Amino acid sequence: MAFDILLGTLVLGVAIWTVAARDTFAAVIGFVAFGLLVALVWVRLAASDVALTEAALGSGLTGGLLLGAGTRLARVETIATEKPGAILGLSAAAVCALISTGVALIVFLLPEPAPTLAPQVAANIATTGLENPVPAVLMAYRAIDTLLEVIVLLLALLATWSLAPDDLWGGLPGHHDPADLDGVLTFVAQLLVPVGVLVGIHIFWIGSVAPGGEFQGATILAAMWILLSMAGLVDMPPVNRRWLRMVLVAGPAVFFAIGLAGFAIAGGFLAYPPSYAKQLILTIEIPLTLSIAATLALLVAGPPERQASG
Amino acid sequence: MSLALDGLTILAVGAGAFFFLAGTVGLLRFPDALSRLHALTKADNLGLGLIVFGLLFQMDGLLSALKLVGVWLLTLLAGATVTQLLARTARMSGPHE
Amino acid sequence: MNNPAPMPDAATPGGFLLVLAIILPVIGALLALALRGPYAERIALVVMPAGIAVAVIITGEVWRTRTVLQYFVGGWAPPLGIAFRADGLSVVMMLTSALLISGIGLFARAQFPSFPRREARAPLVFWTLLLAIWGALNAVFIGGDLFNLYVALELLTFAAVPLVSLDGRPETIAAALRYLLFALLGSILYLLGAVLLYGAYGTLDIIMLSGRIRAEPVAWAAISLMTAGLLAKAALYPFHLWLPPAHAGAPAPASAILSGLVVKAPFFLVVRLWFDVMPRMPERAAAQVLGILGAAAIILGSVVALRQARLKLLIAYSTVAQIGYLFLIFPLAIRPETGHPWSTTAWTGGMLQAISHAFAKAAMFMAAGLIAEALGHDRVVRLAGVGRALPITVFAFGLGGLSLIGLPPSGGFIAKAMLLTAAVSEGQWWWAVVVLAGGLLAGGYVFVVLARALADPIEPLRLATTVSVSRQAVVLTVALCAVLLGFVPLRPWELVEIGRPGLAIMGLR
Amino acid sequence: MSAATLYGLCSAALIGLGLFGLITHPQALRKILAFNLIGSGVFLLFGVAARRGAAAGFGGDPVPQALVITGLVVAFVSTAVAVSLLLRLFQETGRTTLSSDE
Repeated sequence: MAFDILLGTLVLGVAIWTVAARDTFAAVIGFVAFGLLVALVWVRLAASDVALTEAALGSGLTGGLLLGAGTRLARVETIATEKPGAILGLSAAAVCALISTGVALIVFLLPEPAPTLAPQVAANIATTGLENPVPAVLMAYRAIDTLLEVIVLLLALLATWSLAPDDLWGGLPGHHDPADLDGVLTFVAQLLVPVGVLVGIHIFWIGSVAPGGEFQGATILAAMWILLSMAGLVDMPPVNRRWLRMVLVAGPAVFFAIGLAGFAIAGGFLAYPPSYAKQLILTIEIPLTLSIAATLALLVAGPPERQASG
Repeated sequence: MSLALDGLTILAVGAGAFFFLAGTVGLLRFPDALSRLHALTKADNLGLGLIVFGLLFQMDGLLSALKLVGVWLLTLLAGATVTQLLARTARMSGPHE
Repeated sequence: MNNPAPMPDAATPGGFLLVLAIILPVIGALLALALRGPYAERIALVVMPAGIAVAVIITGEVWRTRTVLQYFVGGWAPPLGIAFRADGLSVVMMLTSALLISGIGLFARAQFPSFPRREARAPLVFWTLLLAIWGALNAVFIGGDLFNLYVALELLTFAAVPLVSLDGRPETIAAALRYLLFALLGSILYLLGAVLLYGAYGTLDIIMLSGRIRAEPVAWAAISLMTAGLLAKAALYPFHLWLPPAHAGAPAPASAILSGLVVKAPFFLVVRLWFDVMPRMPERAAAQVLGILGAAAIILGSVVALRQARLKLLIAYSTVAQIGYLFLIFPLAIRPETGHPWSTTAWTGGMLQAISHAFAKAAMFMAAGLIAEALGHDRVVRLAGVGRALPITVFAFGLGGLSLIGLPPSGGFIAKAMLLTAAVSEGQWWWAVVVLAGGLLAGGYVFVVLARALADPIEPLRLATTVSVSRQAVVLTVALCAVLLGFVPLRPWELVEIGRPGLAIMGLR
Repeated sequence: MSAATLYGLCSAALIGLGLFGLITHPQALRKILAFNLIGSGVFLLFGVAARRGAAAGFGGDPVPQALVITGLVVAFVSTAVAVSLLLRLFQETGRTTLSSDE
């Protein structure tokens, strides 16, 4: 309990720093630290699957994205400090304090014992063939959420790409500095990426029995791709390449195909026959992990900014 | 036996925590970016090493112990890289701090 | 009247159609992205008739059985699984979306043409997102699970925002960013409410919640937060600031979708929350608040619209006003079983307003797009002569205007007449005053445009480009849909009450 | 007071804090950061609901935990799109705020 109080205080402290810091870049760094602390909170809340996701995606990839943006904006941001009016500030503070207090009171009013679906998840988990309950929820009971969410990812990527000027459509995202073969970044990319890919695949693979899964694994894979591209060892592909589009839609396409096959083999959309549910889920998850990884990496890379050469 | 192991753990983790503390104080107190980085990395690498060493006695299998060592090595690698990059940026942007 | 809506407790026959309604457009969008190049448009043109067919069949099924069509995805019943449900309200909105999206698609062909060998940015983005919006809208209209609805809303957001900045001008990028921030705030508030409901009642399924929810602080907090979030997305006053630059900055076909359909989705969910999640809870006072915001939107939106110099901004502000009418159904139709005999009239009126505004506003935005294309600008003061140059377009604009003002024959007339009737017979005459004032103001801004457009130009009008008759015909057809709605009989409409027997039983009939 | 309740209070504070930042900061990047703080607060509430519902041998109710994973992905995606829009706006106009209206 003492540890929880300490952790909670720390989380709040860093969050206040993130909001209050004068310098935008400092605020971004505060946010990355905040994400790591929140990942610890998830461990304390007995949600290791979420902790992994928070550390990889919520802190890691989001942090990288924001740091990149912060760097680009840094020069201007420190100058542009138009302060909000005192009246706006005070009334905003009042409204926000009210909402916080309200939510805090509600937390105390939540019923005891708490309602839970855990027993139902446990009772039905055998038919999914999985042992880890969280992927069972994501891939079986609420598979349609996951399917639509992957579509959200793709739409977001299209949204990012749509910001390219017309003549750069088909170009390459982001900057590219040729690799400095003696540079430290190149060295670390060469050393770390094989390990990282292994870890990513491992995290994805054990998802069915232990904390992990396609989103966590895909995030690590995406990070490795981004690292390679930052080190200049590989470049991002032009956005209109056929193979790239195929990789991007492969995951949802297989998801849809097996979902529709469910009409024939299991009596409904996204239904799996219990005898080989696990195999079907795995068949979906492998391309899905690749598609998610590619989408995440390209989202960080941003819209096309360079003409494809040749 | 287990009492002795626990003792070793406490000793090593305690020492590790001390180095972390020292590194953090250095980060806050030292005057410029390079010496801050110096204080931070020296202390943290050693601190983390000691903590990992101490926790090794609490592991119940070889695999878990190896994972722990793996964490240490990866952190060393990441720390060294980032420090190098930061130091280079600090040197290029000049001693304005 | 304990059970607000008798719900089948298993999937109904024909329930699989609901899956099709969502995945057909979504798969189309995926294919458009995968096949690249010119296929996006062709895929959209194939999906359109198929999507209309699915919507018509679902409507027929609901009408024939007079019950809610239901499907459990993956065979998992709530609370563990997710249900799709189509009631009368859902099918009306689905049908409207199918027809309108197809109309807008036909109109957009000239604006977003595909090139035989090359993939161009704007056409790919437009056609893919058109299909994605369609899938997202259907997911909102039939979603039975609050979290699944959150995902559907996000799907809608990411399909809608890029359309705003499609032509890449800096001011549209700013508008898109502002829209995105409002939409994200709305989603997160909605999600906050959803988690409170789950924490208190252990389910996210709308029907199960309606059975468990009680009038207590946690339910009130949850519903208020969710409503506030949805209002931010629906651009109800005072959350309307993002809408005009976003809707006016988008290319005309995109504006038509955004104003006609996309803002209706969060409104639809507010209706779901207030009438389906907590059918017995709402207090008159809370409903009055929504009504007051709606009234403020009507008056302010219309007044500001009157003062706009640019045609598309004028139409966008008029959307702010017309959204206001939708929220009048809350004070007029809430809690039918506690002595609200006229509620069924207000209910039908509100729904008619939603769909007739969709057609009318889409037609007006498309007409404005054609006018801007032809003239090279959309300044209201320099419209003189355009009535002669583009008679069909200006006529279509006028027909849309009829519906906004509430003149017969138009869907808007029936809608506003029913809201008036309900307000007067309820003794809540103040809403009637607002409806009438809003009609007068709308008459003002429509008249300003038409008077300019029909005036003789001082110097001969030179058109930047010619506009094909077929595109003008599409606009006219969409506007005529709004007019045709004016021929539905002026009485409560049974279709929109399916799944909501409280209305019919306690209503006048 | 249980740990879950404690973190529930923490979430409530995060939500208010983030909301405050979202309203008052003129810079869009700070608004995006603040939005992420609100998101974290809301997601932690899911975690609290999950922890309170620990049963059947699970340390927490798996359903809200799974919902958070979906939510985290959506939050990342939102951040990515917002950042791209902001960077593009900056490229075109040099502006990093939304406050001065056209």
